[in-house]
Amino acid sequence: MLLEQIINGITLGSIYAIIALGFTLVFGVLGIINMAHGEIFMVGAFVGVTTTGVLGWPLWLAFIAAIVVTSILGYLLERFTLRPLRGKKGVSHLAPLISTIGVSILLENLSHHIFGAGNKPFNTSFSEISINIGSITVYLVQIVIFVISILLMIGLTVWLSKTKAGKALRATADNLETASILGVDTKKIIILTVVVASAIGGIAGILVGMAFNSVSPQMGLSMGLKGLAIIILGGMGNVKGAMVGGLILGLSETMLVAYGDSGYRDAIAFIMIIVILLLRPQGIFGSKVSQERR
Amino acid sequence: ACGGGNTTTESNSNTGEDGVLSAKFGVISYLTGAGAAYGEAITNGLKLAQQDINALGEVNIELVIEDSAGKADQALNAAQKIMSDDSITAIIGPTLSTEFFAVAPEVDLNGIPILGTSTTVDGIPEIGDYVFRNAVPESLAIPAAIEKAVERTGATKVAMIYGNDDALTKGGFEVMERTAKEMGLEITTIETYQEGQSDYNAQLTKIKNTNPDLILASALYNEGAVIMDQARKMGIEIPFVGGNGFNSPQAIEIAGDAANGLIVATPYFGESSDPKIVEFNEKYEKEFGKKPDQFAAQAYDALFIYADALKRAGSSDREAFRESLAETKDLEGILGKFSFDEVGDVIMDVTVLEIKDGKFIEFE
Amino acid sequence: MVLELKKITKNFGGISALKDVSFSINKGEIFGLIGPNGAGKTTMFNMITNIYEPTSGEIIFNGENITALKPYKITEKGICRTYQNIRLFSQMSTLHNVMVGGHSQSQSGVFSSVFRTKAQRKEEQLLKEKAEELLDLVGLLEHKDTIAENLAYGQQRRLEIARALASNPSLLLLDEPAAGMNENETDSLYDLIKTVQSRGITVLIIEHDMPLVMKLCDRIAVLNFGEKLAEGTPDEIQNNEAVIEAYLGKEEDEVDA
Amino acid sequence: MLGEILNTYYLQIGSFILINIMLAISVYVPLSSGQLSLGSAGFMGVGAYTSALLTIHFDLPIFVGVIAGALAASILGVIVGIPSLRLSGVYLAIATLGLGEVIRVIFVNWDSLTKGSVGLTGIPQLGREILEFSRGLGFEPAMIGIRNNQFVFLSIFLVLLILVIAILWFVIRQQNSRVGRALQSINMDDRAAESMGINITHYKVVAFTQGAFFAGLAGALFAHVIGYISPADFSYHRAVEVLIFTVFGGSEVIIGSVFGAFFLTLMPEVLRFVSEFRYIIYGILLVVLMAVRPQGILDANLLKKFKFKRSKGGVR
Amino acid sequence: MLKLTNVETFYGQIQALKGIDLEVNEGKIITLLGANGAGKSTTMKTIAGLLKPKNGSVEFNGENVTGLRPDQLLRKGISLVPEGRAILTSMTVLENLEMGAYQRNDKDVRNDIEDVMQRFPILKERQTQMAGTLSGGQQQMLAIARALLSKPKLLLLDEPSMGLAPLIVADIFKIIKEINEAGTTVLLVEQNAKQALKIADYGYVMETGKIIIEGSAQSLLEDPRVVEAYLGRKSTS
Ligand SMILES: Nc1ncnc2c1ncn2[C@@H]1O[C@H](COP(=O)(O)OP(=O)(O)OP(=O)(O)O)[C@@H](O)[C@H]1O
Ligand SMILES: Nc1ncnc2c1ncn2[C@@H]1O[C@H](COP(=O)(O)OP(=O)(O)OP(=O)(O)O)[C@@H](O)[C@H]1O
Ligand SMILES: CC(C)C[C@H](N)C(=O)O
Ligand SMILES: [Mg+2]
Ligand SMILES: [Mg+2]
Repeated sequence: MLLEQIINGITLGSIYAIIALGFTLVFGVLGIINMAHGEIFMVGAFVGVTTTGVLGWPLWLAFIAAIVVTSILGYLLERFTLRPLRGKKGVSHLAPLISTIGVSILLENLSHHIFGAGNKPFNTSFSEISINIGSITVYLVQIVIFVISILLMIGLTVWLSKTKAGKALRATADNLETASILGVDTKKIIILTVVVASAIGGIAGILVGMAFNSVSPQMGLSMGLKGLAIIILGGMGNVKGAMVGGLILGLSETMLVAYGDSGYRDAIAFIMIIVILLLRPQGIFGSKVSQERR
Repeated sequence: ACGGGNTTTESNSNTGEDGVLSAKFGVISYLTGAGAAYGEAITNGLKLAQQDINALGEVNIELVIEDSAGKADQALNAAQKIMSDDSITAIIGPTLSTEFFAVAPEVDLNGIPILGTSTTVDGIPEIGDYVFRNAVPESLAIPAAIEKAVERTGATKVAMIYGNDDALTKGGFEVMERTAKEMGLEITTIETYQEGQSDYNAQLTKIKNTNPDLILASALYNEGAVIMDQARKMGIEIPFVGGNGFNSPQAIEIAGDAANGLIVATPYFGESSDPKIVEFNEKYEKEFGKKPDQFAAQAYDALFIYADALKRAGSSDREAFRESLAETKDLEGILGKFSFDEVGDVIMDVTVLEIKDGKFIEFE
Repeated sequence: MVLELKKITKNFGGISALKDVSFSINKGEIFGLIGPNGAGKTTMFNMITNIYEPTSGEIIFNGENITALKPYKITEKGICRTYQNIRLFSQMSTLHNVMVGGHSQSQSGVFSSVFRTKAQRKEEQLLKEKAEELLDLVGLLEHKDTIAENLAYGQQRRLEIARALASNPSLLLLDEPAAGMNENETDSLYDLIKTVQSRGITVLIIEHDMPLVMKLCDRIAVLNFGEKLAEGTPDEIQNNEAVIEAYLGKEEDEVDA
Repeated sequence: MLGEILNTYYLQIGSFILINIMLAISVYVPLSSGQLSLGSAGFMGVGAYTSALLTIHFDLPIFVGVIAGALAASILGVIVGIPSLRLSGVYLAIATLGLGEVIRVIFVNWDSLTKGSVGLTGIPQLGREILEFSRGLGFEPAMIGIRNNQFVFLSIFLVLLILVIAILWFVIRQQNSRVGRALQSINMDDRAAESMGINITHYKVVAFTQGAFFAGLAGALFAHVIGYISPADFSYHRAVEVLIFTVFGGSEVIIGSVFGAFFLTLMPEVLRFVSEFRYIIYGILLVVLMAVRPQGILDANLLKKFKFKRSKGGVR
Repeated sequence: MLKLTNVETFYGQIQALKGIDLEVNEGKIITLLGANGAGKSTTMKTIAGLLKPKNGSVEFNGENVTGLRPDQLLRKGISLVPEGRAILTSMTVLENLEMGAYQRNDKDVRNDIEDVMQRFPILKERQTQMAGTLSGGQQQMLAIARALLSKPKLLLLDEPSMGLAPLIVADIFKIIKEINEAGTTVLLVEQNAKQALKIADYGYVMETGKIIIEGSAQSLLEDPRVVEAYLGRKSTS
């Protein structure tokens, strides 16, 4: 059973990690917690349900559709809720928090109206494929999820630390004004970031739909909260932290259910962040930026 | 057809121009938010009943529908809004027991009759003299289902899973646990999940390892169907017994074949060949474009119960209405003969159903 | 002796910002701390006010070891500072900035504030009068209701001094107060610091403006790469070969002297 | 006359508005010292459960229960406030949000005490207690020409109104004082504030605890107004809703919290006629208004224009 | 090369520039003097595109560039070293320098980075240190070095000597002279008016958002109004 539970934990953890990556990217660059990220993820899942279920498209096309739709959503989010707040004098740092909450409420209720309340099945033959190793069954979806999460993490790490665009992104994150006088088209960089983060959310949405066969307008919330807990756990704006934090959370939730009291499953994420923050206020991988000099 | 036609008191002030006795009922329903599907079915059932009743021409009913969003405080606001209208005779709803617990004492205190059509948790009619329900409580339905399931499968070991952060599923679980213990079943493990969860693999893996014969799942159909789906994928093929919230055609829609083997007790059997039900199904589907569920059916009956009480009371006066309501006996509704017991709770037989080949059938 | 620094060492990871630096400051004097960029001057201020704790060494203030005291305790003891990069309460009025400076000089708490006890009202009045007097001193009285952020750079620097003075320090630490000021403004800064001194306050100043430092200071210590290079009167320092080499530069290097 | 004017529905909404104002202030006060606390739902729950359990099981008068509830919340506030000092900005926000979730999960799981998710029923209702009490003194609502249930809701409303006024008075007075300036300076630059001799630990904990107290108070009152509580009442949604009150109304000025709670509690009621779309409208409203007035609806400048400004310092 | 006509810039309601006319000729060093709050930094930010003027126009090499973004202006060759050393605190010293050459794609970037590090040896030594933990003066050097790497046609320097040790100040002025001789036009804001005028060709003096005096550097050095207001220090050591 332990092995099976570990596989369960890694699957869940990888999904958490992918969602957290989207949060971390936006936070890293804009210093904003995108409260609508969970709902963008949810939309991705619904695009999957609609394209594979209603329209009967093949899975790969569904992925592309989800990426396209969530990218567009990301663009709209940036254009209409984040950009108007940027560079204005006297903007409360809470304003983006609230307006992204507004977007999340909007998206949740819109999809409720469009798709109806409750769970929708995500039926693909792909999620039926499994491999038996000894006495345990591993589904191909589980492997795919794990591989995608690793690839995304490596890809993002390399992109951010090695490429010019990645550095420009970090410069923008550090100081928008400075980045712009150094020649960075910060507007473009920000759009790029939000769009990439949203697309990652869309991918996560399809993966969750495939893995758990449940898609509902409310799914964004609980996943979103977990994602938030993870980026705090791993350290804000830190790609490696998101990955490790996601896996830790996925595994500990699963182990809690397996060997402890499943009633506390939803609390474990937060108990962990409370404990970790008390030991390391900047998260596991977060770096302590010296504020004294600013 | 009972109580006799005594609505001839011409002088009654509630009588409209055409001499028909009329009354206004308030409805509090869960119309926005995660569980809006329940409220929608209920209001649909009520609207259909309203049409049918008014068409009969004996009484004329007006409905004032307010949304509660499934939240206790908003339900209370809705109730106050309804109650501030003095011409309201009685109230139907709210949808959830948690809302009902907040609303009913207040309504009771104001001397306004209130009827729960979907509130299945224990202790509802006991709130006060003006509080009634026609929903079949979990404490009645669940034992019936478990008994039948055990009887047929010969199960001795059961595993349990329930949503512990929801009043209904928690209440249902308590009934299940009690029943299982009374029946001397061995409980192999008790697992919980939380609202909105999508991954049940950890719990199911654990359940699978304890080798039960039966799974008692106190879950709303949303989560319940997904649990069954994941269980079947994992190779758990044993039957599930569910409670009130699990009993929905939606379960089949979500889980597909995986829903086969779900056993529930219900006052309403949609596939029944009973002509009343067939007719109701047809009318409902024509009007709202989808199949009714038990909540729609119970709501439909509820308004007939009100209409009947109104007729017998002969006036829309709250006091008179309450009295005749409490006396409701053997009223023939689509769900069968209906009576209230002395506290105002439902007296009714339930049918145990099973999903087989993607359909609810009677479980014998 | 007001302040005594004993063998202060500070390492940041691999970088050692201060190495065994010792010097002491006498009561009532203006003491200059100079040295090349990165020599460790600001770090020394951060040690004294315990923004960072020293890796080793002791800080003695009026005979008391204050090395590990919380920053606010140090202020209560009578040390207050200004920052190299201005750190005003930017959204607050000038007057309120200075009144916050007087925090340690007052004590009314939640209860007396809410009920406006007599003592509280009196204290508030005194605090305000004191703040206005200090604003007058630094020439900002007419701007007392201006939001700090909207002041020009030089004004902000003077406001920082007034705010620090409000805590009634016996030792005032100034980190490059003349940065960004032109010569006229620097001259009036000179007068201000002299006035401060005349009130019996000891001043420790970091500054790169050599004419100002030489004219103002009674004694000077020079840091270089975290170590003390020299200490002495302005005359001695100006003629110290090592200091000229490391910091001041030769005549032809166009030091404005 | 009076009996006709008093509409219990309006009084009920008015009461919820007042409770929400308390909650909004419970976010505002820590925020005025730079601490974004999303723990209000949790503290509210602690207040509600404490008071409900005490009054149900020990027959304590409601006002004792309410005070105990508020104190229990503030004790918890101190306990979590001290370690939370090391956290800033979003870290604190998420940690306190997490705290609220943990509290809720404890309520769900601590069955023997809280009856889990089923919740506590039969909590003594504030208005009815007052009615009984005044009857004991020989007073009957009919004497002033109103019905019993009108009296019940009127008395609740008045009690809450008095409390809200007292809280506002407290917070405003505190703000225009040495304590308030200390909190503001910590908000603007805590390092510099500490260098000015302000014990930031002390003041941050004071503000955090006051927030917890107000939330606990609101929670306890909520329990005795609604008469039934369950863990679902203190979920993430509540925390977010309260934060929105404060920020939407304008987090710079306390009047913003009052306005935000007022407006946003009223809105779903006003929008009942489009009930299916009201949350969609709500979402759009948040986005649009934040884009137009990112500092919230009310801010210091706007107040100045409206000449709300009081002689000394204004209502900041 | 650069021409400002009647530029007016606002901070919200506050008008910081009240109609600035200013011209910078190719290959020259122009200096902008003025008391605190006169509007010098505002002028620089307006030229660099960080602030958008409400009225008036900015022309660069005959082209109207009013209202362009900073990155677009950099592409045209205008680079700003802002007041208060806006470095990227969470990036390393080396990354800061690399960002200086962000818009360049030529192969010389590596070499040029080596070159500027030669000029400011401390930067070489601290390559991998987070820029935010540098001392004030070190940050200032980094900001200047970084701007050089963009190889601008017009370099805007806002108080480059602020917070620098005397030796380094002297160095900085030398460097300004050098890069100017190598073909870069410089617009310099300095509190150190005497030294600025010594290396400049032409100067403007601002007061409360307006230009009140202009003339050749030499004439300004001798202008009694300038002497009195900005060079008036009687004191030498
Ligand atoms: N938090 C830190 N982490 C790493 N190194 C640091 C940190 N703070 C300061 N340093 C280093 O310590 C040295 C001393 O810095 P400090 O700020 O004290 O210099 P300073 O003498 O004030 O210089 P300046 O005149 O330029 O302001 C510098 O080399 C700086 O890079
Ligand atoms: N962000 C801002 N918001 C509002 N007003 C500002 C802002 N920045 C500057 N000002 C005002 O604009 C005017 C010009 O400021 P600017 O910074 O351009 O002056 P400066 O000549 O560069 O002064 P300094 O020598 O102090 O750097 C000043 O009155 C200042 O108070
Ligand atoms: C609509 C139903 C799921 C409501 C549930 N039976 C309750 O009592 O809360
Ligand atoms: Mg320094
Ligand atoms: Mg300037």
